[in-house]
Amino acid sequence: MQTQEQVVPIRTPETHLEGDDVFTVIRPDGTTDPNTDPRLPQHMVLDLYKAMVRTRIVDLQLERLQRQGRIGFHIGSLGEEACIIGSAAAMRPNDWIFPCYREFGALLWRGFPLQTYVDNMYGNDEDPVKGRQMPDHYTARAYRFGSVSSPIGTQITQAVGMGWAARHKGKDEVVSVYFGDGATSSNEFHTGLNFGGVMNAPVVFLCRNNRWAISVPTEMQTKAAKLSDKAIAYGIKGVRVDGNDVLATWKIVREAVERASRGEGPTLVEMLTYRIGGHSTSDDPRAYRVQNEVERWRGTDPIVRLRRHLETKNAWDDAREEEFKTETEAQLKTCIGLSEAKKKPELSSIFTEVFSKQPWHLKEQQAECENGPRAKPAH
Amino acid sequence: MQTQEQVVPIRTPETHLEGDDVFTVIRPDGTTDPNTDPRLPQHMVLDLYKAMVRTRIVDLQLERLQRQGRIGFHIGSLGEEACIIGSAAAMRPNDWIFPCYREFGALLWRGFPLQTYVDNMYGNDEDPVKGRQMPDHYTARAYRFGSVSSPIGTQITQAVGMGWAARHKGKDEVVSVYFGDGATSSNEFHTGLNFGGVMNAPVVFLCRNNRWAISVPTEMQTKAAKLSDKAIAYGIKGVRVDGNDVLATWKIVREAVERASRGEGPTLVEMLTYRIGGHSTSDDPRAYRVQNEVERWRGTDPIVRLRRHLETKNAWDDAREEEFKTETEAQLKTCIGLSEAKKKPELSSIFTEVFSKQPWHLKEQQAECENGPRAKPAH
Amino acid sequence: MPEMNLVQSINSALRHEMKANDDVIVLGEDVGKVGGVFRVTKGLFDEFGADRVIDTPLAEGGIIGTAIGMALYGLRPVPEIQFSDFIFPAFDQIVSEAAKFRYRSGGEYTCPMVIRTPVGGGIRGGHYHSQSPESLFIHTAGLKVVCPSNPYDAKGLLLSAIRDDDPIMFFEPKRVYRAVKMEVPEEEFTVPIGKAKVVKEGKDVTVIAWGAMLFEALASAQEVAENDGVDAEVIDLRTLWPVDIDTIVESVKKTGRVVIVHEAPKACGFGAELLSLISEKAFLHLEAPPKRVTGWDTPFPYTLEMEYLPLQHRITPALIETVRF
Amino acid sequence: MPEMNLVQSINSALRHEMKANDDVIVLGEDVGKVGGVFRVTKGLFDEFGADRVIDTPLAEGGIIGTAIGMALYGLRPVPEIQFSDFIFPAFDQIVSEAAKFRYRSGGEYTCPMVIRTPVGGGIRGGHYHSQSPESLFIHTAGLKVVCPSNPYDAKGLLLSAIRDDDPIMFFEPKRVYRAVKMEVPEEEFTVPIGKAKVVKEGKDVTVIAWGAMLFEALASAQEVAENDGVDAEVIDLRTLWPVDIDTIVESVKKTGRVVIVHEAPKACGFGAELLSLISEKAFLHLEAPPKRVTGWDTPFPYTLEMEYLPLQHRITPALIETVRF
Ligand SMILES: Cc1ncc(C[n+]2csc(CCOP(=O)(O)OP(=O)(O)O)c2C)c(N)n1
Ligand SMILES: Cc1ncc(C[n+]2csc(CCOP(=O)(O)OP(=O)(O)O)c2C)c(N)n1
Ligand SMILES: [Mg+2]
Ligand SMILES: [Mg+2]
Repeated sequence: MQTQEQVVPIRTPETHLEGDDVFTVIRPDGTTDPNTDPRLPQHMVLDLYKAMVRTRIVDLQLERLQRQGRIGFHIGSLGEEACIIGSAAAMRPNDWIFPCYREFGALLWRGFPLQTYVDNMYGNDEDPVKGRQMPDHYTARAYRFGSVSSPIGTQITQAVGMGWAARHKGKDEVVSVYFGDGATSSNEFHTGLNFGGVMNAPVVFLCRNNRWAISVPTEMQTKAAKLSDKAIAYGIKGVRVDGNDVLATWKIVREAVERASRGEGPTLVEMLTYRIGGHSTSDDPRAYRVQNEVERWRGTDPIVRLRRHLETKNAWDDAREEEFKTETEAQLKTCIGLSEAKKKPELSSIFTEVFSKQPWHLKEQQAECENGPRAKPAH
Repeated sequence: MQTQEQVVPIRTPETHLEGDDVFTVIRPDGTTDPNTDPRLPQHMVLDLYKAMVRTRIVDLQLERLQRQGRIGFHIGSLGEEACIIGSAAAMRPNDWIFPCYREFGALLWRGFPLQTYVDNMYGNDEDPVKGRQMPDHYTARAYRFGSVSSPIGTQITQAVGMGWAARHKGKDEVVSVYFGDGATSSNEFHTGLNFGGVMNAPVVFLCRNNRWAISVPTEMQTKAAKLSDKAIAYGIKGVRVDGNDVLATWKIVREAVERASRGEGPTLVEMLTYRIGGHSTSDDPRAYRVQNEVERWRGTDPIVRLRRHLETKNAWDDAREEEFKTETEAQLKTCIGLSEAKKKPELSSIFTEVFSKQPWHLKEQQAECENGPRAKPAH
Repeated sequence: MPEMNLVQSINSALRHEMKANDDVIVLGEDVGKVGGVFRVTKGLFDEFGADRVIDTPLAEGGIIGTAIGMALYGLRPVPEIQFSDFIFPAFDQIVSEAAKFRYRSGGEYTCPMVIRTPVGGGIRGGHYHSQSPESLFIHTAGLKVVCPSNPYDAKGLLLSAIRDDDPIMFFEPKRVYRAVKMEVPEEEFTVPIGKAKVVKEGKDVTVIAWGAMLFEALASAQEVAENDGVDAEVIDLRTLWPVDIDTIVESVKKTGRVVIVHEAPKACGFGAELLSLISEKAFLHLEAPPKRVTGWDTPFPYTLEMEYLPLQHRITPALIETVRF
Repeated sequence: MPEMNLVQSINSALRHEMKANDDVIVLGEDVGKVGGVFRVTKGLFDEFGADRVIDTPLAEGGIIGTAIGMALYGLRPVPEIQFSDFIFPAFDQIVSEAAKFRYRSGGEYTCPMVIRTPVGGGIRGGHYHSQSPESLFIHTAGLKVVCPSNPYDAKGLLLSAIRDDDPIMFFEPKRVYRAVKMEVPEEEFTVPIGKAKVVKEGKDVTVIAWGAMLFEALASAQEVAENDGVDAEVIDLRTLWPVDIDTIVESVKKTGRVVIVHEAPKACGFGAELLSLISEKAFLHLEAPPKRVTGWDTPFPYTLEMEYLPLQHRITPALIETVRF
């Protein structure tokens, strides 16, 4: 297989975004390419920007909480904010979003309360999933948002089934589904895209190619030149977009949504981005990648890039940034305080909702647990 | 999904073999295209022909035996003889063949005794796999031939691992692996081709596209225009060959073997052919496909085609055909007679070779079985 | 009342429920035009069309994964896995996803679906067309597991299963498919999930079985009644999980002796769980060690399959031994 | 002798065997440069190179499928599955292929390989980083299943496993990875597969455990010794299958009472098989019903995981109850 040198390629933003098949809107100087600019109203571009900044604020704060031992885990999106927010924003209100695990930004974009998200991070008794899952494993059906699962790829075929079901019921609802570059190797990527093609399901496959699957770079994940080419194997459309360009991402994903909505089938969208942070709070990427590479990618920071664009329009400045940050941080702090004060879920939550009605053996086990001694409060 | 009309497309040989990307050697009149002809020595072409005819004779006879209730099952290769024999012949003596389940022709080509194959069909006590598996589930390590498994696709990743292992040990041994068009939807197709590409394994992926996976036509298996295009998703070479043309198949597969041997990685070979018979003796294809389609494909019979070619060279005639058939049929009849006279495997064969050494619980179970009453001879 | 075999009664249940409920979708390999390799879905394609009876590509993970998506949306998919031996490519979707969706989503998403699949041996299928993997699914919290032994129960249980709000593994004993015929109402009726049936009352020993082995258990019960004056009680579990513990415990308390029969290998088979539950709940009533008569702990052999299966010739001596203990 | 934790002793075994035998190949997700997410393969990539320590694409079926191919050829692959919760995409390769290869090929092809994978809870992993799927593999004929509880046994068992000619599931209790340190020889030594260890002798009740729960069982044994004068015998199974039946039966014949502890859900867990074997082999010696203290029959919860696990607080009352029965 690969030699050691190949394991840590220096992949620069330039070498990876060149080639005219990568769709881009925002130019280095902050102006936009008039041929590709989706011309979103300015208030909406501002909303996208704020959502990206908020995502970053939340990420940084949660990482701190984890280091302080106040939460158990966080899986962040540093550097991937544009592709997450841009794609989520391109989905129409009635469309569905099936998450991978790195898209809390999309969840909040959909209007999910920050407080509830933080409750999920703490797994307390107001966490909608009752502290049953790890942090960042949220569910939000009311927001037409799926349920995070750890096993890689499983959501992909599910999204196809749901999209098919919606169309079967005569609804104009498109389903988007997120996954990483690593997930393109999974069984369910193959099956999901193949079924999506054959069933002509209204689905948008959103691949966040952040160049790493924990310690494995995309070059070792597949020998394919471009992940978007994998669409050919399924007879569906494949496109590549600069995932650090929120306007480009929005436009490409919206087009895919519209195609799906018109009954023209699924699209695989490869969103080129970069995982600036570790894989999660459990990971230290210095063990496998050179800082050099990371620094070069910092230069393409999607937030800096969008801000430059906003500045060309005089739509944003330091004062507004400061105000927005202060406000958001305060809000988050309040949420954290409240979440920390909440209780653990009830003991009974272990035993309910395994089935629609609790069967005899779980009744017995619940009674045994509740009437037995408590575990030491260890952790 | 598909409407009913789409379910039974009339796929003619012509519409499916046109396009200059399908590699062909033998022309309709029996002459060969001098640009593509591999120029095999005549004795070898004759060997290929005889192997194909023998395969057909065996197939027809086994189907008869099954209808008479003398064997339990057969899965035949009617119409697919050229792609099976041509590809097997293209493998060098030290190369390995991993079968799907429809390639007993390849097994016999490798020199596996017909008698032993028939013993496997009967699952008697001289069946090398001791009657443990269904008919047509043979194993032949001494012939560098794998072990047939029913679950679709599992052999594909295994072939990659074996090819990698051979190269790791410094051996020039290429591994070919057969599977059907249906198997391209399997997890293991995806994983096998992806790992094959990334590991740069010396493997030839042999896809028998016989247009049907039991009752599901290739058009419903995937929306991809060509199965060979699926290679793009893995960054490996993909080629299409007229699988009813034994010389074309030989040439394309031999080239793939040579590439693999030179360290240039795997090739996906799509061999276009047609399943003239039912899926197996358990299947009645009249329930899902029109006879029309089958008849048109009979017109491309690979044996008729090769014979026409041999006739252009005056290398074969009715007399020789008659003699060869009579001889082969007699031989087969003898084998069948001998196989039928053999005993069932020993009771102990149920309990041995589960592990390298028999553990206590299987010792106990074997004793319990051997000392207990026998089952009624039912079946 | 018409006579039906198992294939026909399951077909009848599917047809009824598809007519009654537009949300019921059948999908799987070869379930469409040809009606499944065992013809269980025969005619449904013609009646309900390609959008309700979907011939899928060859990928069990895709069948179950897309069925889960349909169920999440609100449909009632009834996916078919062609043989339960081929369920493993879908194992991740079943055990990691379908089984856990309600729990992990705090009840927001549910996965009502019935995974139909032929199970068991005795049809000359060898390793890969004969296995009985039920215990793997019983071990997975969040799944119900059903296995009817006869056409009547099959129809009633399948109708209950499709209307149930949980994911259900529905194992169809393929050796019974065409072997048993009985009167089955044309119209709808249900057999409750979670209820076993005492098919023969007796006082000397309890025999627990399901699926194709039920008939072997009954044959043995008759044999020991005739030859040895032993009065065996035979329970057809019908639902394997959650198991009808009351019926089992009541019977064992009466007989004090029990023989459990199943085709799957012994080690960690469902027999182990049944034996353990009985030991936990009726220890002081046991007059003999409960016995398991099962498939051997080996892969499923082809030629000698009748020596592998726990048929009458092996159940009968187990009954005698248990009674004489 | 150096002190090692479990991570270090497994690493030491791998390093030793890779040095001794060129045919030993490590492969898996992130096993290379970074040395695995738990750092168990740390340093092996630098020492043996990318051809012996292979970072694979993200596909467990591919890891096991290619490992099988390597094993068929004659190598000794030691694939790693990052968490045993993620083994299911490879389930088909393990249960349909690796487990059956020797048998179905009449002994022509064998699959010697050791599938290493972290198992169990107590590390705040929730549903998908905590499960204990051992019983699924015990039910599958053709697999051996090993689960060491401590660094010494882990090294000795892993060396035995790599030299064994059968496919072996090697479960590493991740809660123990860095929690236990002990003296482990630098050089090679083996602990035999198939042999349990009586880690504390006693006469009143037998406790059977393995992996991380062994320490909970020991703590309970000590607690009941001090508080209740109960003398418990504690058995560390080490090899789960084929289980060391002699050691178990001998102990139960002595104590007449038994408590089985495991993290996996109860229904069809390995506890059921152990209980059944004991009932079958030592029925007349049992003075109380064997008890199972296990994970509940639910998915594995996150916040309340300590209430889910069968820890000391649940084992102790079970011991008392069993002894006082
Ligand atoms: C089936 C499965 N195998 C392994 C893992 C462990 N794991 C979690 S995330 C991850 C890498 C995923 O990489 P990618 O798909 O690129 O997504 P990213 O984390 O970069 O967003 C791995 C191997 C898992 N969760 N599921
Ligand atoms: C995992 C799995 N699912 C289903 C089956 C049942 N089955 C056996 S052959 C077959 C069709 C295979 O079609 P294809 O791959 O095109 O090969 P062909 O039979 O045409 O040679 C199916 C669905 C199986 N053997 N394994
Ligand atoms: Mg990634
Ligand atoms: Mg085919």
